[in-house]
Amino acid sequence: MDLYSILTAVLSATIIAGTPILYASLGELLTEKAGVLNLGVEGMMMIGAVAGFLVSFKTHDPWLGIIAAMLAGGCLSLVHALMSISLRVNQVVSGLALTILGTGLSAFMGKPMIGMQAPVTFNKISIPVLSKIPFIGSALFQNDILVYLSIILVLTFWFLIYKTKHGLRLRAVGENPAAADAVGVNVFAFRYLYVVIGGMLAGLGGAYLSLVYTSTWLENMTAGRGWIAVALVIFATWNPLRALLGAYIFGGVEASVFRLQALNIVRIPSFFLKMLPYILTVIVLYWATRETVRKRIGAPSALGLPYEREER
Amino acid sequence: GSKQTNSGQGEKKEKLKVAFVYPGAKDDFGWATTQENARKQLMKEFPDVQFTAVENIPEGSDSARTFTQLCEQGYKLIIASSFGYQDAVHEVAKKYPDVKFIHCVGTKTAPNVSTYFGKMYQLRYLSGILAGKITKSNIIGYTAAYPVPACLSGINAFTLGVKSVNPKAVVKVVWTNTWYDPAVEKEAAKSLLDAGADIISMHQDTPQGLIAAAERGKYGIGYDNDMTSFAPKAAITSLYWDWTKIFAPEVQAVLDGTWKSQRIFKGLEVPGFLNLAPYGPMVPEDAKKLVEEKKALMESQKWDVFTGPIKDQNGQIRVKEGERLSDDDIWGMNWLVEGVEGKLPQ
Amino acid sequence: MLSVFEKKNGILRFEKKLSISPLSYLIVLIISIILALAVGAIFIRINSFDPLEVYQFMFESSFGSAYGISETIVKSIPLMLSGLGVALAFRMLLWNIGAEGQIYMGACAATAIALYFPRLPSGIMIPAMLLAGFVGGAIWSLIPGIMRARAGVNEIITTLMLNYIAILWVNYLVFGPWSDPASFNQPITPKFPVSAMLPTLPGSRIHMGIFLGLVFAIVLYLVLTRTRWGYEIRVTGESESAAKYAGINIVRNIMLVMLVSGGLAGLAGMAEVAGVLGRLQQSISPGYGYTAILVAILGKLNPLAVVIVSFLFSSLLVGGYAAQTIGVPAAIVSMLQGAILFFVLAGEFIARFRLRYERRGN
Amino acid sequence: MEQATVEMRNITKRFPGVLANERVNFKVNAGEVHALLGENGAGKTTLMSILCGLYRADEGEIFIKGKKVSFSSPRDAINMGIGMVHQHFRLVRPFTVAENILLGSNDAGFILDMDRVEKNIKNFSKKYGLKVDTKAKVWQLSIGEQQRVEIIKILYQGADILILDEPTAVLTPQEAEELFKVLQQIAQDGKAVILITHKLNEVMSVADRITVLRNGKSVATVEKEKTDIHELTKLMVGREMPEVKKTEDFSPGGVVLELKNVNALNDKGYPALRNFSLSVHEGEIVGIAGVAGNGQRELTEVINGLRLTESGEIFILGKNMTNRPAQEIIDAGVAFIPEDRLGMGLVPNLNILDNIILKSYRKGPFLKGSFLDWLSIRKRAESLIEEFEIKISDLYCPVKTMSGGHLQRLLLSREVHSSPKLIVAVYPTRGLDVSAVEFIHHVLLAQRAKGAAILMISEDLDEIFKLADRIAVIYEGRIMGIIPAKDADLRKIGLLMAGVDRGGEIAC
Ligand SMILES: Nc1ncnc2c1ncn2[C@@H]1O[C@H](COP(=O)(O)OP(=O)(O)OP(=O)(O)O)[C@@H](O)[C@H]1O
Ligand SMILES: Nc1ncnc2c1ncn2[C@@H]1O[C@H](COP(=O)(O)OP(=O)(O)OP(=O)(O)O)[C@@H](O)[C@H]1O
Ligand SMILES: [Mg+2]
Ligand SMILES: [Mg+2]
Repeated sequence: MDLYSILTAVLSATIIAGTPILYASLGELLTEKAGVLNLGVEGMMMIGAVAGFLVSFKTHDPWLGIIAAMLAGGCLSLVHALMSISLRVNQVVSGLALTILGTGLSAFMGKPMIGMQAPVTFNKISIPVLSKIPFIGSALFQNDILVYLSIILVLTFWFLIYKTKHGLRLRAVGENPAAADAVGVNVFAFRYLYVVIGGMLAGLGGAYLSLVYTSTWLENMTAGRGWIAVALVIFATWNPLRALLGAYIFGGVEASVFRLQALNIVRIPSFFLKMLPYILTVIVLYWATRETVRKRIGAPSALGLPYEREER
Repeated sequence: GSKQTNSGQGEKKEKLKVAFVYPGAKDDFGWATTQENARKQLMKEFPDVQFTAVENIPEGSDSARTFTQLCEQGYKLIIASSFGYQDAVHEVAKKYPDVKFIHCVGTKTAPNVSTYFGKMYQLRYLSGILAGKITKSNIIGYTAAYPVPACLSGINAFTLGVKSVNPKAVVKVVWTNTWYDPAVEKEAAKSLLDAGADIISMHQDTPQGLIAAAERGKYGIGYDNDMTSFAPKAAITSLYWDWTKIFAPEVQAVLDGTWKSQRIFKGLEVPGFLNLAPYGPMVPEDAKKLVEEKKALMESQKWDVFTGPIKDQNGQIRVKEGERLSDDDIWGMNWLVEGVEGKLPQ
Repeated sequence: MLSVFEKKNGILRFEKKLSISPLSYLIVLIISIILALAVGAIFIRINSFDPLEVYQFMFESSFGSAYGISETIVKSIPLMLSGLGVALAFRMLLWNIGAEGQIYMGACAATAIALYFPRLPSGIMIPAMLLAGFVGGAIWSLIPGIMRARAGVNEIITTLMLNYIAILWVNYLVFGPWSDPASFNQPITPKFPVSAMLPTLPGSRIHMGIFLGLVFAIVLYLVLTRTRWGYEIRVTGESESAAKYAGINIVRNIMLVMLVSGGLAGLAGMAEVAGVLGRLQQSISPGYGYTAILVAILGKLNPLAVVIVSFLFSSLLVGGYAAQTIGVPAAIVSMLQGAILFFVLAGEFIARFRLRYERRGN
Repeated sequence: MEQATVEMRNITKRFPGVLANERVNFKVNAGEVHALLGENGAGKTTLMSILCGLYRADEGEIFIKGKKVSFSSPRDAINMGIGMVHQHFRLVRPFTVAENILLGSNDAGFILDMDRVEKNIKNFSKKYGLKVDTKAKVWQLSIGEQQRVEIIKILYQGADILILDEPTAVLTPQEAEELFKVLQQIAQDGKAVILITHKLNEVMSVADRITVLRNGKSVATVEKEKTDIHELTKLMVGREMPEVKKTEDFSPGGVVLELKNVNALNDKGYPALRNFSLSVHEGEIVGIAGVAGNGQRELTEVINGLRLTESGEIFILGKNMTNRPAQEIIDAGVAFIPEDRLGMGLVPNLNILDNIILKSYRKGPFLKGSFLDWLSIRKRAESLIEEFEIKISDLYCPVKTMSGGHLQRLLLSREVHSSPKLIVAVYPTRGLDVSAVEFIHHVLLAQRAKGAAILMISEDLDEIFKLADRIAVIYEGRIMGIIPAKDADLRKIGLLMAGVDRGGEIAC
């Protein structure tokens, strides 16, 4: 097999592997833009994976599955919103609790689904003309609709955040909620909204894993992708476009792990190859932190801090 | 269920209780499911015996406690379906000498501990013949969980089967380091397809390899259960177990009071234990015939897969001309035959 | 402030207190457990079991017999040790959620001693393994610690990523270089020599690790409340700017605290392999490191409370596994854990309010 | 009689443990500048926060132009034409001026059209003479400029009731005067302007009417023409103001603190101190005057080892202490009363015992081996509480529950107890009431008498004039001039604070 087709195959696998991380990462990014840190991404992805699978298994309609996954992720994130925004619980603690809860709940709900095969899935859609572009065409423009949707969402949210008044307000809520509040922006509504949107996207990312990526459900099937998504937000310096790049980098690594084995390119034990995404996360995080420190690009200033009007 | 004689007589005698213990979910459509199917069948065959399944018992310190609790609850036969239970099984077995244990692929037995596995490698060899005949690219992919003897003997037998009909073909192995992870298994299979494989064989618990092959219009061979329904067009066949054939005599022996500790390592000679699912349409007639021939040889135990000469990956002779590998050597196999592409961790 | 309802001569209102007392926290904890059990009951019902029966069975298996209690204690050891480590780090707002990986690395380092120096007498072997376990876990937490202290890298993510790496590393060892030749590539190391096993209480599996846990809990409690260093940790955890102002070396303390935190988790791993398993194998911890986070939080980061909470949690786990023998899904237990935590978090908030009756017209 | 634009009736507001407003009545008419006068903690900010929808009153009613209203959020108040410039500006620092202004307005549709908005803003700022660079990021602006942005912001929202909370605290006297002109012009436009302050001379120069709050209650509303400073003081304090003591002549000893050409960066990485040189002698108080944000914070941090210098040298008692760790500087006998007493100087969630040893836990009488001796710490705490008259309900409850004045006493007591050689005091009396201020001044003067060198940073020129032996003016991180207190006058200092040097040129 020639290098050319191997590379196209890797590229295509990269996008598939990167998509669930992209959804989750975009969701967390939006949540953090509003000043809330939600470390429960892993849990929300799991609950999304199981809910999506369950519903599409029962209804034979993948779209209903997607909607269910988003609802499930959204509901779980609502718990976090309640905890962190209204009850002003430490957000790290609440997020960790969410992951634990999501893991348990998904395992419970998914019990009867273990080993089942999703009856339906999303078909690949070739975009005319574009999919004929050599090399990248088949990888980029011959995908299922959720891949396109993820890219559309990235662009949409990028536009929303940086080019609209709504986005201006969102950023203000994350940077300085007191300032936003004083000019009549409803800080609580924004925070609730974006925590829930973040949860819905994480749920969607989870559903992509169970419905499209594998068409099955398995306990703990997210395998740390939720945490990688959280790390990616830092790498992305809170910019959706860079999150896209980051997610595909990770997709690429994931896609390469077995291909390096299969092609006998590197002769290191498979256990070490499997460590790659995690090692890369640490390295990327280290690099991104230094970069953001050097360039003084920070997290939204109010990230992780609860807001209360009558607090001094 | 024709042979149960004991159960009716002694009213005073307690009902026999048998427990199956699994490290993961019992209905995982993989290894545990093969045991579960047997359990369900046994329930029909032995209506007076209680068969319980206990799932999600980690292989660490929790297993010993679970076994103890089962002993305390009056279970007299415990089927420990994972190698990782070995220490716990032996620890608890010592304390409860009247409880019988049957432990999967264990490396040692005790007066009340048997070990069990089957000669699945025989079917692997047969499916290797099919693959060798069908492949066009002469690259055959094999996803395997861990480099444990069960996997290694399977890979080796498969490769020998392939080579017996197609010396030019190679078998590429990818280690997934998991028994059960759909995403990983699919990714592994895809990477083999990308590397030019046109058939995927697997030693894994999910049908993902088969499904990945089907998506690319290539072929695959299922394992553990009859997985052909997941990809009817792509499935060459599926190699599956029927553990009822092995466990039923054990249960009966306990009822009869004739149970003996032993290493249970049976193959095609036990009718119905190891099975090939119906062939897919791509299987050529001559291959079918060849398979039947070899199968008959193994059923009659006249011939077995690991009959020399066999070289390992380094070209060293492992089995001399005319010799046959002992069950012990197969049970503990830790090398790969010539023609396998892929490495063992050192 | 909310006025609830008004009467002729006064008003009843919710008032916010600034902090909550240990007693009201205890009440919150108990109510939360009850509420969580109630939620769990719904799910048990859905699975068509009788919740009361299941709970009773769980309770009996963990407390109902000497064996049950001893097993509960055995299981509380890793939770206690790693929970103490987590609590220490959280005290300084270092979110070390990598106890799981640190457990694996501690176990791995201790195993190295037992495998490479099998002939050491137990008087040297055990201390050497303890030290190795501590160092193994400590190195694993020090990596994120240094990255956090020197470059401000988010330790939540790095510690977590190192969990996955540690587990794969142990996998590599038990399948590869350390695999027991007698077990044909099965993923276990050879059995430890007897000299490498922690002594146990006669007739039970309770091993020396429990004393380790208790001693460290007391030491840690004294360190935090009585010593200079403990004072520095408390100040830094409460206010980094005040710590800087007081001339506290934060960078050094971050590394030190992470080191000890991981070291304690490493000891938990050591205690598992040398106290219970007798060898290193693939899955030495079914998530102790994650449960330890809950234990630390519910123990309000107080070392003495961690001891109690780890015992309670371990009984929940033991009961949970026992429940599986009667067919109740394992997931119930992790759900109960999550639910308890949420109820406590919410309860703490609610406990901060009190009803007060206020007379009108001063 | 004409309808009052704003009328607040019987407003009551409680905070945990505090009755901030008690049956307050307050009325403002259109076209007037109305001063809200009161001591620190009198409840002025609370009252206005209720008016602008930020806080909710526990009891009472609000009428706007005769209509009864009830605000559940600032949005509601904005819709009624109420806008407030808060004491701590509420601006999003990484945003541009235009973005900040746009944030609250209903102007512009869904998609941002910054060009158009910027044009609108420019028209607006021309009308009121409030010059701003719309494209500049807020963090790049001086405090005075930020205030202008705040004012434009609320005008842009269409407010016709403007509230300004202590706007002059951050301005030079000259800037304050300019601001007053703008405010008067706004009032002439028919809008109502409410000015919160506790500075009497300001009230007399700009207000039309004055409402005085004391202890959360409204004590009187008077017309400026019919009152004088004396009466207002009495209304505000409830008693006669004490006479300001003049400092006795001093005979400075050796140099304790010396800074030579120090350069340092701020958090954003821009120069905050530029070739800063200054020395403070034994028994001398040097006051640093300047508008907040001109490098004061960086100066104190550099001296106390909390920020690295880029270049230059710092000597303490003749020893080079440049870029030494904070610990060594503490050990050298430097006491530091930081600006943020609860955030930096004290640990809010720890108790008084823990806080007492913050600087001395490392050695000395409190340490036995490596164990802390809580008994002697307790004794020390009790003696300090007595000596400094610190009010605290319980030795073991967190210090965050103490009032501002007593927090400052606690902090000060700890810092001076070690007989420091040098005291760096930042805004030592900010937010405190008269008696607390007096007490703290007394302590500082006593330390001076004992031979301590004191570097005092204050935004209150009166305080500086009262205490300092020499006054140094800081502007954009440079010393504009150092003047012996007896030669200083308000106008001169004001000009220096604005960056106008003696030659009349703008320093850059
Ligand atoms: N958010 C709050 N929480 C608790 N107490 C508060 C809060 N805001 C104000 N207070 C208390 O209410 C009282 C009135 O405070 P307020 O800020 O209104 O006074 P002020 O007149 O504006 O004083 P200053 O001149 O210092 O600004 C004070 O005792 C203060 O401590
Ligand atoms: N954030 C807060 N939460 C709860 N109670 C507070 C808070 N701030 C202040 N208090 C309480 O309110 C009372 C008044 O506090 P404040 O800081 O306004 O004092 P003050 O009136 O300014 O007095 P001082 O003259 O000491 O400055 C104090 O007794 C304090 O315990
Ligand atoms: Mg005050
Ligand atoms: Mg105020």
